[in-house]
Amino acid sequence: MKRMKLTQQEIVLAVFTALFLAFALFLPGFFTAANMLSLLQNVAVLGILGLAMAIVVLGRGIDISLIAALAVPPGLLLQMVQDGHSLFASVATALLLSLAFGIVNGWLIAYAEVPSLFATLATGLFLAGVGQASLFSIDVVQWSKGMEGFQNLGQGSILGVPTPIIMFAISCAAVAFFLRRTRWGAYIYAIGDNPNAARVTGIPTRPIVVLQYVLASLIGCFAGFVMAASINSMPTRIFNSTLIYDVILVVVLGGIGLSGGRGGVVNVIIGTFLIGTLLNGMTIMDVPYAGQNLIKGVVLLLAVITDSFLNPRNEETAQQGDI
Amino acid sequence: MRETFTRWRYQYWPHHLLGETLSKRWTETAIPVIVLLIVGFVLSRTIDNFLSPTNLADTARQASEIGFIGLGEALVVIVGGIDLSVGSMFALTDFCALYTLNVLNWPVPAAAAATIVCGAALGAINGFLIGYLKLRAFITTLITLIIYRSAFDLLIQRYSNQIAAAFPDFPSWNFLGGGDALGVPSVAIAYLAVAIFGHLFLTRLRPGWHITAIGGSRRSAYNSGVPVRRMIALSYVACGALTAIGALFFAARLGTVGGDIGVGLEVIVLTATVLGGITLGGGKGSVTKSAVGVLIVLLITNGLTTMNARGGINRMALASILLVAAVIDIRWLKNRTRIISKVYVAPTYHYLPPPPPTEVGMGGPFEQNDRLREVDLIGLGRIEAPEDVILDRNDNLYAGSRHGDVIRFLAPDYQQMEIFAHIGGQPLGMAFDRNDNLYICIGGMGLYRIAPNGDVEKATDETNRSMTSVNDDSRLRLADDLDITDGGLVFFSEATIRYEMDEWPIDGLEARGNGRIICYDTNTGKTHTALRGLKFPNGVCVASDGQSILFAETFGCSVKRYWFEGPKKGAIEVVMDNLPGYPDNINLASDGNYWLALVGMRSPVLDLAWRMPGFRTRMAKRLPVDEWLFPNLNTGCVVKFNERGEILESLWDFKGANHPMITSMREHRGFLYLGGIANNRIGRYRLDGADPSFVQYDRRWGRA
Amino acid sequence: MRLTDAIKAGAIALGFLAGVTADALAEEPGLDEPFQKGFKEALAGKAVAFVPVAMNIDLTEGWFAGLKKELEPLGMKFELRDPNWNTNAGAQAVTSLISEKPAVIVAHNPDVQTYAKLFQRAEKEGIFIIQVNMGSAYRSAGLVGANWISVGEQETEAVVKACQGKSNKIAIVQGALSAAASAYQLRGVYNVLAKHPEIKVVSSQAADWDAAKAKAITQTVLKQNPDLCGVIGFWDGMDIGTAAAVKEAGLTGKVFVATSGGGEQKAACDLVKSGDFDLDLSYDVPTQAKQIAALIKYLLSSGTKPGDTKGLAYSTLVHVTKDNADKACWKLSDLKQ
Amino acid sequence: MSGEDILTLSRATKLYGGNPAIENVDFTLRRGEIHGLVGENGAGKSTLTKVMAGVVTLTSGVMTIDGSEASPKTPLEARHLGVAMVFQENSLVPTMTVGQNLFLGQERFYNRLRGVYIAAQQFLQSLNFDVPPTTIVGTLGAAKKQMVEIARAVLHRAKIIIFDEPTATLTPEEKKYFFDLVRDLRKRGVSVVFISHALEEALTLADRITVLRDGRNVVTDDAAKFDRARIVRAMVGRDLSHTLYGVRKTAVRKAGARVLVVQNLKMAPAVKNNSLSVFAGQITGVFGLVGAGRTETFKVVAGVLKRDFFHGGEIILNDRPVRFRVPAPGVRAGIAYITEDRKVEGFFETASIAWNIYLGLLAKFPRGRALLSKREGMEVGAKWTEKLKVRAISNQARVVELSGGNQQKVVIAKSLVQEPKLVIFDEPTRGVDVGAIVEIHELINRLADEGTAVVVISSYLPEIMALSDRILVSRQGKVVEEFSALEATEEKIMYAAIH
Repeated sequence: MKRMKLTQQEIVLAVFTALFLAFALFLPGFFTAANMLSLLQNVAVLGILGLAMAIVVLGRGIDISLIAALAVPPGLLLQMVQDGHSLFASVATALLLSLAFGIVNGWLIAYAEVPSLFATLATGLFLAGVGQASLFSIDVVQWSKGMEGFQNLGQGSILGVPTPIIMFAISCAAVAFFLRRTRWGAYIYAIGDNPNAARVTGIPTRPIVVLQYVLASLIGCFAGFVMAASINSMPTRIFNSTLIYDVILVVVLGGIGLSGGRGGVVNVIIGTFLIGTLLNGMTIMDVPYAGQNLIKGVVLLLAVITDSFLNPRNEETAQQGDI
Repeated sequence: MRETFTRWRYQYWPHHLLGETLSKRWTETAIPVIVLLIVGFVLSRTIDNFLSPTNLADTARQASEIGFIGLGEALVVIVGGIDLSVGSMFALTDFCALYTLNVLNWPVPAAAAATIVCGAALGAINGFLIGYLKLRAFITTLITLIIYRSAFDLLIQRYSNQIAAAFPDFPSWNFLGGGDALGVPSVAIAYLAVAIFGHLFLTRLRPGWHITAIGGSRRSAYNSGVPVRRMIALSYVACGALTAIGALFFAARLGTVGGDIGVGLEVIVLTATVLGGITLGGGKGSVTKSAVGVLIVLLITNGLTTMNARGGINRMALASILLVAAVIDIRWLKNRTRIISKVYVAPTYHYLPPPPPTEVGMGGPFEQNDRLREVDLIGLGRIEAPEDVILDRNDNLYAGSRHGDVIRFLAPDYQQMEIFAHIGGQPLGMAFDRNDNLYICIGGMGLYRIAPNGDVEKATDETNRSMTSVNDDSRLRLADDLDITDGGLVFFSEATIRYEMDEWPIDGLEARGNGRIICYDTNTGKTHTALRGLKFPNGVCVASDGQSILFAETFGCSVKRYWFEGPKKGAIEVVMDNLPGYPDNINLASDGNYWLALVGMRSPVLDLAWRMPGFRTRMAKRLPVDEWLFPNLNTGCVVKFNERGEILESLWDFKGANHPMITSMREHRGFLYLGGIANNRIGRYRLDGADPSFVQYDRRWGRA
Repeated sequence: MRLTDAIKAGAIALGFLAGVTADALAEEPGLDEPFQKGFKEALAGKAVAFVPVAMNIDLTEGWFAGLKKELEPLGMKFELRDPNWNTNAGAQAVTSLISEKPAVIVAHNPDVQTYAKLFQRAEKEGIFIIQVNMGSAYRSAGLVGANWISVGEQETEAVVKACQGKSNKIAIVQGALSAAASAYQLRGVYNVLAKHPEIKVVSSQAADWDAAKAKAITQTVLKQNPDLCGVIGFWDGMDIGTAAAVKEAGLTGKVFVATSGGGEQKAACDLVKSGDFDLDLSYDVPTQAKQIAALIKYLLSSGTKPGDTKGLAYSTLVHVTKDNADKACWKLSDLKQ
Repeated sequence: MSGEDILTLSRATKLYGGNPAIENVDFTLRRGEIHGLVGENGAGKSTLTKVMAGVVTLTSGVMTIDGSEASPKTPLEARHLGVAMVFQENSLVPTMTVGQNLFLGQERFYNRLRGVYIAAQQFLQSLNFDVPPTTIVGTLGAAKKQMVEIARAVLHRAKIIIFDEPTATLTPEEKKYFFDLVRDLRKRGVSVVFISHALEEALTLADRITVLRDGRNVVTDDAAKFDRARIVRAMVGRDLSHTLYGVRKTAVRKAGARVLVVQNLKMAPAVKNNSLSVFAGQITGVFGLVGAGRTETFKVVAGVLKRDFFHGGEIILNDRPVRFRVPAPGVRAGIAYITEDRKVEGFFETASIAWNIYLGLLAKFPRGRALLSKREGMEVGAKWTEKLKVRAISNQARVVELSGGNQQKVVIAKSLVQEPKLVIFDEPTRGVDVGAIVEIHELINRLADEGTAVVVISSYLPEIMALSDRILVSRQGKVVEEFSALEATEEKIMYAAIH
């Protein structure tokens, strides 16, 4: 009766622990305070994006447009400052753009009933296009004078802890509070658990869906601020990269099911740590980039396969369309 | 004036085609196709040589390459999954093609085969993980996307110089990359072939059915005995192989293993797939949808690039079109069935002059009387819905029942009743052939034959498909009445091809010529449609000359004659029109004339409504079916008429007390046997002065 | 044959000119230059198409603006086909250009192979191909661009020099592994390192032209090797991240950061000035644009046919350091005006 | 009719996650018999039949078919052994046509579509099932789907056919065809296992009956030796002290204020010009066959579905015309719709009992509850679980783990915590065990006594008769007849519902 039953979250945690121990034991220079901090710092932006994705995935959606939300509004901020606007006005404009973008996403998904994967694919493309066509003169928007103080979001440290880590921690705390302690968080879980029941119960499902995408967009924008501040520029071409896949991996691997309602901030943290540890360890070992990806992929695949062996799905329990 | 206009409008404008076209399943793809047409039109207007053969060929080349991948993705999405790794597979198989050709110097066929096998193998990994290990498709292919891509990166680091150094120059390789036949690029021909096969595969072949079933409902498919795991795995294998084919042509065209080959391809392909109308989640999709989606995406991106648009504008335009198309398409799919139900019923103009009088005291041949009040009742309460009745040479009485039985009442007193045969459907018209086989029109099924020993055999259930109709009219929906000629031709009527059997009254509301006369040749077993466009054809009877048939058009309120052979072959002649009621079955009378049943009397209200198609259209749209105005089928009568169309006498049960409704009658040895589709009895009426030895079959074919 | 034709034509023209000179001299002041009409005619109305990897980067915008400035006053049509980082779309753009037959295609290759076959076809069809910065496997009429081997060598030499007397530990931040520009630079780096066995490469990673990745890699390397003395970066757009990591570690000035790029004010000089980069090798985009334009003018007016000539014009590399950071760069905004 | 045994199960046990669904069941099926299988929900009927059909495999025990041991692992293997099953939860593919579904699993390699449709039509019509073969199954109503399902099992020419609740959605006419069909199958030597909720059906149709209780078989005997009382006793293990149904009402509650008026409501294709009224302090029963548009009408009232855009009719709540496009404003206006399908739109399965109820409260009274209070959640949960006698280890248990009756109580509590003025119960006791039915009925009566307007939608006539003060009969999308509970008889109601 009392069989060991591991959830995916615990499996990933186990893999993470095993990797971490192995690196700590066999890899000189890995388990040092400095390296631990740089490990975390390197995945902080990924982690923040993961939080944004988590909010959406918990409500049975997916947001492919996060990278555009990460790149374009902060890029606009940098560009505006470069063009001589005040920092405050620029931040406000960037946030407004981000807010509007979230509303459009949410409206398309909640009211026009376009599937989230497709809708965000298109809106992301649109936003990236807008940025490219009319906002930025070149796609790496450089830091400029007038941004003083803003780089503290991504550079420097507080009490020895680099700020990106602190930003990640703050985001985690805020999102966790929102999801677990506020009514809207409860609504999101309810919608993810059973959207029909949520609707019939009287939860305003469509506004809540819009809220999810607005939050995702704003958090994505925040991640963009941190990133821009951290590398002193906004390479908006990041939209072309496969970063979004890493974000989805962090979330899903951490144990937040794409079918919604299950998981929380802790899962994002676990997923982020796993990826961070892998990358950091391999960088120290000087594994080339392609090799890193190969190893990363294989480890992730093993984790997913292990999960399927420990928690098998059969035709009776498999949900329709749960891809 | 206005009425003339209405008549013309409803006569020549094919209102009914709208509903019929919409109910075709391919109209689900309407929105993407329209978008494609608009995009094509706009581009051909703005780009000078957009429609030039070379440009079209260039577009076709690229579209076909991506089209292959689109087909693979479509397959995977239809089976209920998703494949994000196509871009990486594309890169790897592209590498495989060029590596085998340029570095290993394999001959072209071997290299091509190796590439496809390589693609299938990569797909097989996905398939094994998702099908057999039951991993989730999204996350799995996301991971294999990363793995395959990094494998590709490692490989090109090692081999790209070697590959780049060689410029293979084989005619067959160049044909793959740039050749054409009659101006059509080789890759497009290959794509067309695969697409046509793919269409047949999905709609006709067993594996295609299985794939659709799994996508539609995994558990149902499993319960139906579909090998779910294997089919899922094979779909991914096919996706890999199709991707490899696309990559093969790409490799032949450009010969490159550049670092970003295939990056982001999965997004393009997925976009195209969803845009074409293949919904994520599975079960729905077609080859056309996939092709249309790919074409839209490609035309937009290439067209905008050609129009000097910068990347940003290009992206904005593409995204906007995708979103708009998706939003409209979603609305369309959601409301399509609702729209069909609103527009399918398409009433038409139908004018009848005021009917001849029937009331007592008005005189005329139709004057009501009570002669049928005296009928004997057979099988009262023991039989339901005997539409037609018939007697065999041994005087046994046969009738159909609503439950799909043919019931036999045994002579002489018709008290004993047995189920002669069970067929199903609704037995309607009946006729014996020379060998005492009973031919029966079964509503909903077609023409059946019952041997004297009670064995049931299907005669025909299918006629030729007419090329002009939108609905597939080869299936028999409502075979109604029949007669058999001396030469062994069975002529039977089919009342409507637009409605199923249980919806037949709607045809009366519509009053369009939806019916037809079909001929089944007992000698050859072949079936063909003899006449079409009839207003609910019903009774059929071979005329005295043996070269023509008489048939009744129920809602045309007329009886017509049709020559199927002889000097007047093919001619149609009106025998009687403007009947006061709706004619049903026609049968031979002992004096050489004919009996005709009128199943219900016309009412001025419906006569008027038939002249107001707009009114009936509104009614059909706004009121529930049971509140529509239908032809009333209640009290009727039997009339006797001759071939010149003169009414000789009429028999009524005016109050409808004893035998409320009459759909058929059969004269036999001095009696008239009456059937009625809403009755629970058969009537038997003694005819004064009729030939007491008259048996229809003896009269026509002599005693056996 | 061609030459004699030209000479003949020239002779006839000269004779004609001689005949009319007297009158001309009498009526119009100044001297009519004999070749300019032919030059004008050879160029006017001809189309030049530009296929970059993508617009919105300093390099392509610089080339585009520079070419536009040079070509349009001559009555040439200058078109842009922007594949926006999509190799397949780029190939399609080149393919459709071949059927549209412009006089010249100026192409910025995404890699060494993708366009190679198409270029071959294009030159056969009578279109000049000029390649920018990245050459493809096919040698076309002209290539204007940096010599990547040399870029790698010069950067490395600078770093080696800076490392003298220090730890001799260096890191290499490559571009994308599959990109030829990156691979060539790496060869250049190792050409120099072969001569300096004392130098130890502690990390050689590809950051995929991505600043964030470059930062992450550099950060980790610095944590492991705080005594690093130099970093060789392959592109300034990416090495902003490298520099940010160095800065954050508080090692600015202690770790020598060398990189290369198009020499735009914001992307190069400003960052050198601020100390983020110690050396930025610039291939000077406006000059490159001028060279391309000159090449186009030459090709079209010379009467040569595509495929007849194949030449290279490697750009002279400008060493942008603190000393010349005020004037070595160009401004995109100026070029665009 | 007894022939030799064709299928036997001995000591059959199936565990689901450690809990036995059936335990040591012995079962025999003879050739050419109709075997009725009855039992309460969760008694293990479905599991038992799924074992035979190869959908689930036994944890322990032996099954033989035709004397040789057999353990089909997939439905396909079972098919090869001659076993076909009609599933309770529909097992048709909604995206395919009727014809395709009919032949799915035994299609040829190449299927000529026209041929498939003609053959399908012949077959369906020969069973007198009026289902157009080219229709997409997803667009069919429940009854037609059931017909296709039945036809498919018969088409497979199996030796053993298992019907799981086949008649729930059929009209009496169609039931007659179905019974004829089953008897015809028996004549041809086919063995039929027949699960039914309606005991009368089992009694009239079956040759032998097996009663299951709590996953064990209680008794198997000839049908002739059973009567209703004996079956019920075997099912619940005791005599039901109070008969649930069949008590004639002697008095009805007086109608209070007119709470709801529906006028000419339309929602294609289910609801057609429907008009009705509901009064406070009274239970309005709405009877009709499945597909009569009852559920849809009230879903429109509650805002779960949208009425037709054009000429859609009017809804008047408390004398004010309203139109809810989503349920949220409906909930705020005091309407509670308690669904017939609690798995699909009833409860939140990952959340605890208390949390489910608390979510109901949050949805109705959001003001002042921006931050969640665990304590309030616990208190509300405790209060209502006690009030409705939800039986669970604790109110922190997850709802999926509860029995059907307790799940239903949680769903009801989730709505009642919203203090509604109009409560719509849609099939309130579907899939609920006998004990809980009584409690739910008491609860409904209490609600009406307290002055709430209550609507009970049911297709189970005795339930309607037992609960309602006023009975509306719905047919083909509209209310066609209204009875007072005092004058209504089962015959009258049934007649109105069919004709």
